[in-house]
Amino acid sequence: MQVNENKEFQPLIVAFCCNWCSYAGADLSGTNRLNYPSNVKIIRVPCSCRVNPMFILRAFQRGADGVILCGCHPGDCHYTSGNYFTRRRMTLLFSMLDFLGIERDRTRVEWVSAAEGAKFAATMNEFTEAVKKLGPNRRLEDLRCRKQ
Amino acid sequence: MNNDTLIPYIGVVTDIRQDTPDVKTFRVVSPDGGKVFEHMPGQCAMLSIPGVGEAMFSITSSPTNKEFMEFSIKKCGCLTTWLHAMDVGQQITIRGPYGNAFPVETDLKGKDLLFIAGGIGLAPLRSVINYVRDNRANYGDVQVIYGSRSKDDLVDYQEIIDEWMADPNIEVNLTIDNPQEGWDGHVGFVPNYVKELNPSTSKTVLVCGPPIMIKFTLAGLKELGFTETQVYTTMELRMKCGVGKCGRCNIGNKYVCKDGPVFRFDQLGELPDEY
Amino acid sequence: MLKISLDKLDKLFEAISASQTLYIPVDREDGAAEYKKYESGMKLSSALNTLRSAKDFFFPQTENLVDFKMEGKNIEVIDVREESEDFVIFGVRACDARSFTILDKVFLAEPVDSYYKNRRDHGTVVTMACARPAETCFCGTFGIDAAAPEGDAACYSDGESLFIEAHNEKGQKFIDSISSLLEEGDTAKLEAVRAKTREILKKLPLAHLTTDNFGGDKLNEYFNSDKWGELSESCLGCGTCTFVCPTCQCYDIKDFNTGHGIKRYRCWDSCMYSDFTKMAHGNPRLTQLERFRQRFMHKLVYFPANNNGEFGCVGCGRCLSKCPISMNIVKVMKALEVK
Amino acid sequence: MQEAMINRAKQLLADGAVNRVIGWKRGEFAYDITPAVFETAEELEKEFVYDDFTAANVSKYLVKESKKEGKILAFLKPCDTYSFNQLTKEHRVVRENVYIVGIPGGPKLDAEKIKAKGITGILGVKNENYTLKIDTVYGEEIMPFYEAILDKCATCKSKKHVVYDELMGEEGDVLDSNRFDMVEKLENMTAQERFDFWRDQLSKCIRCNACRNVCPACTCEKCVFDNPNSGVENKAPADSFEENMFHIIRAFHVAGRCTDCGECSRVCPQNIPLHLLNRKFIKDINSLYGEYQAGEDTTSRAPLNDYKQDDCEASIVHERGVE
Repeated sequence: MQVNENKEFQPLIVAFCCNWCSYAGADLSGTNRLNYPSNVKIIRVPCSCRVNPMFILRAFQRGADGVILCGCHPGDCHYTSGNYFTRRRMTLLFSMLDFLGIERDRTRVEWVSAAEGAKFAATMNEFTEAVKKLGPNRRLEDLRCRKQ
Repeated sequence: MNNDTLIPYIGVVTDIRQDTPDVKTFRVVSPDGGKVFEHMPGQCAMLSIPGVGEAMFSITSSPTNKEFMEFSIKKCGCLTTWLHAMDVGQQITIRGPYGNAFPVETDLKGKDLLFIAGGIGLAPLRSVINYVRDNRANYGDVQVIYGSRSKDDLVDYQEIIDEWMADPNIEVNLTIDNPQEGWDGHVGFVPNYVKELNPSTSKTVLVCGPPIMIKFTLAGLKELGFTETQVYTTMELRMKCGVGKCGRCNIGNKYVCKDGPVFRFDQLGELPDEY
Repeated sequence: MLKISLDKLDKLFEAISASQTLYIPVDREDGAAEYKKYESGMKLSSALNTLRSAKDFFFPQTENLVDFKMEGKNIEVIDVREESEDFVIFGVRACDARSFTILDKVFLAEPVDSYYKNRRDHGTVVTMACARPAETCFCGTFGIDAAAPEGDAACYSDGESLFIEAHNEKGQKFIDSISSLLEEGDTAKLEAVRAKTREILKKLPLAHLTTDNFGGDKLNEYFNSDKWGELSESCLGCGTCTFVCPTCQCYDIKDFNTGHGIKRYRCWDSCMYSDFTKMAHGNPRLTQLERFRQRFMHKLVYFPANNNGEFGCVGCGRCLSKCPISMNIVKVMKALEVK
Repeated sequence: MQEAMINRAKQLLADGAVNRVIGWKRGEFAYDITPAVFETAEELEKEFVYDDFTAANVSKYLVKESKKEGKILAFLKPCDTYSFNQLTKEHRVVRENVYIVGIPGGPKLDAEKIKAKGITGILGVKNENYTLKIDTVYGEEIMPFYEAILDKCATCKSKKHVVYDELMGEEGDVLDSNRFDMVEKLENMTAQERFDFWRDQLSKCIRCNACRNVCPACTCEKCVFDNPNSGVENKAPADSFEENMFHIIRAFHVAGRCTDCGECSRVCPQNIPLHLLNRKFIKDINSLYGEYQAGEDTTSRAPLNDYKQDDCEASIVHERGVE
């Protein structure tokens, strides 16, 4: 995202949402007319466990300023245990990104059920605000992909 | 700065012909009309869709065709699948011409010619055959032996029927691997058909096709009394630059893109068996 | 010969870098040397050779060849080439200097590679004679005299002063640009230093390695040698030897989709990689044996066959010290020679 | 030791217990040792070597070798046995086809460390009571043995062989190592400092793939980075992102499977401390999910193939450490 002199920096957020809970949660927040920032781009995945660490990195490469991964609450996974694996995987990945000096607040995992439309909207608002404070992603950006 | 061969030209696809279930022939012209560049029969060009891939293809149209170039391309990998899916009017990038050519103006001049092709192997030879037809006075007898898996897999079948077979100055022999309804021509593999036809050993042979066909055809020709110096073929290996610099298409010290793709069999014999 | 006192080297570097970009080898924290753009205060490394070769200046690991903009069915080709700035590479060793001659034979042959030529035209190579060759050095095998390097201009040190001499017009122009710092000097001591270096070169463990048994006419002799299996057995198929080699020039062309256009890159490639010759319908070099053989046959047989007997190796010794499993051209030469 | 190993290998060859031996072969110089397979007693006599420079981990070669006909004798150092065990666990080697002789390990020497001292023209290296006497073209040089050992040996985790058919020499113990010190040091830096540190290191990468190809845990038939259709193939590293990407994914893919053999850092031509990335994962796994040593056994579940219902949440990363 570019910083425009007149406009406040608007971060681009990529949200990976699991099909069964979080995506439905996002839907619910929509039908309930709850506001969340328009710069959150949702990518629907069959299960949070589908998200390969590479997806997270690619999102940053292609211009994301923050990446959030939403899945069913632990214990509620449609495939029984997918989100447990996600949790370990993402904990390690985020820790590694932090180790490499990439701001840790650009990444997050949040459990949002199909009934938590309000939580979805609140999470997105809060996360967007947090990323906005950090400014544009510079440490894990691919300069070639920056929009001219 | 001067033009660099690695910077391609734009070509526009003006016609797409479905030749066989997996071969299409693409007609390419420059955006301003006319050919993108001149070539000699047997030379190749690098075609690319940026972001998809770039690969070497032999130019199937004859240099005597002054309006356009044609490429017969078999669906095989990533790029060719993309090319097969595109529509007329699509622009592609093109650079070349690359490689040597069949020696149509030197060694082949005045000779009796025998073309042997299998499947998509007709692509590079079609350029020579049409070149020879357009300069018919310069060559002796011309015979074409072409075979494919089935009638439907014969590339440029319509042109063969309408033009080549109608041309009294050349002899065309077609064959398919297995009997098929609606086919009353010869059935059998190309190498065997060549032996059956027993062509005169005075002819110079240009052969192209799958490696296994080339191998058996060459053996058959030797049985008939042909020598390796009489037989030409054209090769293909992975290429990136097209000008002998990127270093991958070599057989021994010869680069297929620059020193080839046309080789005479006695020249190939001196090179290591790594193709 | 013109000279400058060694303690005035920084003045010399300041003077050069005032008019054009200067690159000198400097020591890194881990003890290795690498070329860096000169900035005030940098010290010239005394290391024998830089970890990466100097070929990067003319043939960088990755370079943007051309850009494309795709719109509907249309493609726009954008030429991204820019005239290179003038630059000087200082302190190139004799082996690396010779490698440029070898790269020239590839890239300046028709059709000329304009990317390479552009940088070659604008770069001045100032070499530095070696005083302390290492055990891995075998430049002598390829007729290179480490005490008298090639290049546009050459430098020699006698321990007190740095002597500079031009080898061609470009070198002369370089010396003219710094002539105010130079003075005429007596080379008697320098000759003694050189003679000593040559003595050491003769004593190096690889001094007796010769190319007598190699060359363009040896194709059939070596191609089917039964040694290749044994030699390539431990090869990891990585590209370390290729990438530290000053003469390896194979490249790949890769497209990158930026989301708003396509950038086409040229990047170093290695014949040791499994996908080097892979095509949609097969691969002529299926196992590591063939890939390994290709690299060494190219340097010892194919290259001389195409270039009047010049070998594709300069004996810099980088592959000897960098190969993860210590398999290298010297071992290959020695193994093949044994009849 | 070398003599005893050659004799034992000859014996096993003669008995027909094995038909090949994998070990190390003498080089041109004191230090350039190549892993090699020997088939006859004569070859062993002539070229087999085991000394201070035989650091290469030969276990990865066994992926291929163990699938060939007959049994192969492998001399494995303690760290190599962990790699071998991990490969067995992942069904990458045929255990029955390998006869393992456990041999004492390092510390092994790093020729680069000797050269970094400015010592050049090395003709021979002798270890006399932990002082290296280095014979060079320029005369004899001396340096302490421990200043020239490989980084991976300086932080050795274990002298114990976790798998073997027979053992030569004494069995060692798992060590109380200081291997996480550097990781901890980095963790205690600020994010900016860490970023600068890694940018400095990773920007040296020349994408030679040596770290990947030498790694005993990297045994995929086709690597995602070699697959042009994967969308992440980055042979032309034109942007710093691609360096980060390659190294994060490389380390992540071996997370929970990396035995910390240290080969990646040993072979890196640019001396990038790649093992620190692997160790960061190991350290995190140990502290978050309980102590785990990959390769210690062949039955336990790998941490990333396992979970507990009460595992910590990913937010733990945000709650701890230095910003």
